[in-house]
Amino acid sequence: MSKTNFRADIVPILFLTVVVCISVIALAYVDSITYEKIETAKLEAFKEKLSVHFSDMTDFTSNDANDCYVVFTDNNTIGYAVKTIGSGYGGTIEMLVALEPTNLSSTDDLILRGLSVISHSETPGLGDKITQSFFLDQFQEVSFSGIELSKTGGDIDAISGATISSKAVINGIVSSIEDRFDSLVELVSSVEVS
Amino acid sequence: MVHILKNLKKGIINENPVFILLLGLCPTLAVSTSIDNAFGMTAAVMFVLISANIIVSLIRGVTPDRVRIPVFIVIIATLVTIVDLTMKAFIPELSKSLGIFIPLIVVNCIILGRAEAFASKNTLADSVADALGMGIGFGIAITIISFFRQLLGTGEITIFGTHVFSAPGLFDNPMSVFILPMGAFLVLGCLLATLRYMGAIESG
Amino acid sequence: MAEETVDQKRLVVSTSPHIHDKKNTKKVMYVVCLALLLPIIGGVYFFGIYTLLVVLVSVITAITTEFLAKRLRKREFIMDGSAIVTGMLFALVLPPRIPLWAVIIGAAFCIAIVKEAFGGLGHNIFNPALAGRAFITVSFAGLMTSWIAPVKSVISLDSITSATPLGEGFSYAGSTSDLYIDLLFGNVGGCIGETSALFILIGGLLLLATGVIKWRIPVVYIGTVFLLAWLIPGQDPVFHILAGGLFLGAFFMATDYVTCPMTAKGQFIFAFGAGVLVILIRVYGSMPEGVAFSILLMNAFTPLIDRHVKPKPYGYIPPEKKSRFPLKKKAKTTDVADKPDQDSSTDKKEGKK
Amino acid sequence: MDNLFSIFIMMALVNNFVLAKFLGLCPFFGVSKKLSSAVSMGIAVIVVMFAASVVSWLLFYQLLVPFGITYMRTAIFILVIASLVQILEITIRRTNVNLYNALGIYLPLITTNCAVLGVTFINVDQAFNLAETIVSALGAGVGFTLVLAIMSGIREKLDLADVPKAFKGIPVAFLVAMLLGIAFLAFGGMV
Repeated sequence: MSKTNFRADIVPILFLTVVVCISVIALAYVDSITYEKIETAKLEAFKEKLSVHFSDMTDFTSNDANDCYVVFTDNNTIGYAVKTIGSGYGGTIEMLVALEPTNLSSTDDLILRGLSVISHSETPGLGDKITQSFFLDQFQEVSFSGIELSKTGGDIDAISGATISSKAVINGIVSSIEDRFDSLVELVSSVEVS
Repeated sequence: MVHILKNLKKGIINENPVFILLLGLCPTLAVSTSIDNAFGMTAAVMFVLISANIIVSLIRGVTPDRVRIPVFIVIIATLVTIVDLTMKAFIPELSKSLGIFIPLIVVNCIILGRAEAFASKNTLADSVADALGMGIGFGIAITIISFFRQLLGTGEITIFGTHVFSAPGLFDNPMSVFILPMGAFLVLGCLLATLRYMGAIESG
Repeated sequence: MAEETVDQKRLVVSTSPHIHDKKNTKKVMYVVCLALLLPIIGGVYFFGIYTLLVVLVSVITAITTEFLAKRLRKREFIMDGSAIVTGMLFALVLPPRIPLWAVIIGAAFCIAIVKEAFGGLGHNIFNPALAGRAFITVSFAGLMTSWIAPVKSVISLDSITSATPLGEGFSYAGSTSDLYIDLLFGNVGGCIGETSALFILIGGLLLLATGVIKWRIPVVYIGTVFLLAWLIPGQDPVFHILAGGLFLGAFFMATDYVTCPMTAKGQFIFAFGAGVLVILIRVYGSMPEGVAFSILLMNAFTPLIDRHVKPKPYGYIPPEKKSRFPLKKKAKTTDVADKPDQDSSTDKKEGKK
Repeated sequence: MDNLFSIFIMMALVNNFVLAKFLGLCPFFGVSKKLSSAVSMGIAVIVVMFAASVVSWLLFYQLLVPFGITYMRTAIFILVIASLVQILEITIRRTNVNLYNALGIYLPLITTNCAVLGVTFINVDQAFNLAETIVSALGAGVGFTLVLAIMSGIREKLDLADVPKAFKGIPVAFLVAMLLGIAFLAFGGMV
C-alpha cells in the first residue's frame, strides 16, 4: 500500500518540484546575464530622450520617484526635466518636459525648454499628431503661465480636430508640474548642497 | 522522413493554427500592425514552441500523468521569460512595441496545445517537425495580416527600417483604421471569407 | 439551394415583419428617397453643386456594389431601392467638401461589408450608412473633421473652413434666437444634410404621414436628449436638439426597421438609450457629435433588447428549459404561435409596475 | 474615488479588453454563440480576474519585489491562475451543484484565457495599488462580459440570417467585432 502511495502521490510532487527548481535556476541565470543590459538599455533610451533638449549634457541625476531630473554638463547644472502624465483620448500620455535652469521660488518662474512625448495611445492620424514637431515646437521657450490653449489666452495652438489630445497634453503638463514642483525643488537643492 | 515532412506541412497548410484552427488569435491580431512586429512575434513564438516541444518530447517517458499540465506550464513559462528578458536586453525597441504579448505567449493555445496533444506522445524528430510547421504556419498568417494592415494603414511597406515600396495614393491618405484594432478584425474576417470563397479552406 | 430556402423561411419568422413582401419594401424605400430629397436640396443650396455630385457618386457606388455583391453570391439582383436610400443617407452625413474617392470607399463599405456580408437587406445588424460614416471617420479622421461655412450659392466651390456648432472652437456672433433660427434653417457648418433641422423635420413628417415610420423612436430619442440637456447645468437643450445630426438620425436612421427592436417597448428602450448616449458623448466624451455612434451602439444592443421584451426574456426561468433558445424550425413555429398572448401579458405586468 | 471610477471606465469601455486590447479573443469567439453561455462565461471570468488580480498583486509586492525576483512573475502569475481556477472549480462543485453545472465547463477554459493573465500584468505594469487593482480587474471583467453578451445576442440573430457561405460563422463574427470596436470609440475621452 505505502509503496503505491509513494508512486502515486510523492513522485509527481517531487517531479514538479524538480522542474520548478530547474526553472528557477535557469531564469536566475538568464536574469543575471540580462539584468545589466536591460537597465543600461533603459538608461540609454532615457538619456537619448533628454539629450534631445540638452544637446551638451553629460550626465543627469533623478529623485527617488524617478520623475524629476537635474541635467549637468561637467558638474554644471544646465537644466531640469520633469516627467508629466496627461489623460488623453485613448489612455495616458507620458511626456518629458525640459526646463531652463531658472531660480525655483514658484512655478511662475519656470520656463519650458522643450517637450517630448515618451508614450501615448492617441488615435493614429489625429491625436497622434501631438508627437509631431509643429505641435511640440510650440513648447519651446514658453513660460509656465503660457501653457494654455491660445483660445483661452495661452501660447499653444490646438491641433485642429484633436482638441482633446491637445488639451490632455497641456493639462498633463500643468497638473504634473504643480504636483512635482516641491520634489523638483528638493532635488535641486540637494544637488546644490552636494 | 516522409513522416516528418507530413508533420511539417500539416502545420503550415492543413492545420494552419490561425486560418484553420483559429488558435492564438490575440497576438496575431494585436501585434500585426507592422511587418517588423510580425517577424519579432514569430521568432519569439517559434523559439518557445520548438524548445517546449523538444523538452516535453524528451521527458514524455518520465513525466507523471497527474502533474503533466503543471509541468508543461512551468516549462513554457520559463521559456517565455527567457525570451522576454533576452528581447528586453538586446532589442528593447521591438520588445516595447510587442508589449505584454511576449509574456502572454505563455497562454497561447498553440503552444500548450501542441505540447499536450503532440509532443507528449511523439518522438523528438516528429515533435520538432510539428513545432516548426506550426511556427511557420503562424508566421505566414501573421505576416500576411500585417502586410495588409501596414500597407493600407500607412501606405508604405518598410521592413526593419528599409523602405520596400509605397502606394502613391494611399501614402497621402492612409486609412488609419487598419492600424487601429478594428482594422485587424476587418482584415482577418475578409481574409478568411476570401480563402473560403476560393475553396482554400472549408466553410464552417 | 434547398438549404437556402430553409434559411429564407426562417428569416420571415425571425427578423422584423415589415420586409417579407418585396412590393412593400420597394414602396417604402421610394417614399424614403422622396423624403430625403428635401435635405439634399438644402445641402446643395447651402454648400454648392459639389454636394449633389457627392450624393450621386454615393448612390451610384452603392447600387454598383450591391449588384457586384449579388453577382458574387450568385443571387438575383433586385432593384428594391434600399441601396439608393443607403447611398443618399451616407452622402448626407458627409462633410460638404469630402473628396469623391472617399465617398466611393465609404459607400462600397456600407453595402459590401455592413449589409451584404451579413446577408443583405433585412439581415444587417448595424445601420449601413452610419457604420460607413463611422468607418470613414476612423479611417480619414482629417478629412472628416474639416468643415466649411455655408456658401449659399449653388455654383460655388468656395470652402471657408469653419467649425460646426457642436465642435470645439465654435463661437456664434449673434443672439441666441438668431442662432436657433440659423440652426433651424441650416445656415451653419456641418454635414451636407444634417444642418437644416427644418428640412429634415418636413421629410420626417412625410414619413410619419405615410406611415413609413412610427412616432415613437424620433419623439423619445429627441425628447430624451432635450430633457437630459435641460437637466445638466450649463447645457442648452434647444441648441442640443437643433445642432448636429440629431433630427436626421432620429427620423431616418434610428427608425430603420432592420436594426431597431421590433416591439413598442423595445423601441422605447432603444430610443431612450440612444438619447442618453448622445448626451454622454457630447458632454463628457471627446467627440463633438454623438448621434452616429449612439445609434450604432444601440444597434448592437438591439438583439438583447428584443430578447428581453419578447415573450421569454432572459432571466426568467422558462418552464420548458430546452426551448429557451429555439433554433430549430419546429420550435420556431410554436414560438410564433404563442407570441401575441405572452407579449401582451408581459406588457401588462410591466405596466402595473 | 474619481481616479478609481476612471480606471473602471477605462478598462471596461475605452480600452475594452476584447475590442481594443485583443485579450480573451478565444473565449470571445468560442463562447459567444449563445447568450446563456456567454453570460455564464462572463461571470466566471469576472470572478477569476478579481481573485487572480488580488492574489498576484499580493505575491508580486510581498514576495517577488522584496526578494528581487520579479523575473519570476510570468511563471508565478500563470500558476496562481491555474491553481485558483482549480480551487474555484472544486469549491463550487462541493457547495453548489447548480452553479457548477452553469459555470463548471467554462472554468478550465479560463486558465488559458489571456485576458486574465493580461489584467494581472497590466495592474503591475501600471503600478496600481490594491484598490486600483481590484477596480481594474472588475472593470476588465465587466467590459469583457458586456461585449460577450452583445456579441452572443448578435450571433443568435445572425444564425437565422442569410449570411453568405464564405462569411458564415467566424468571419462575420470578426466583422461584428470590427463594427463594435468602431462603435465603442464613442466612449473615448469619457474619463
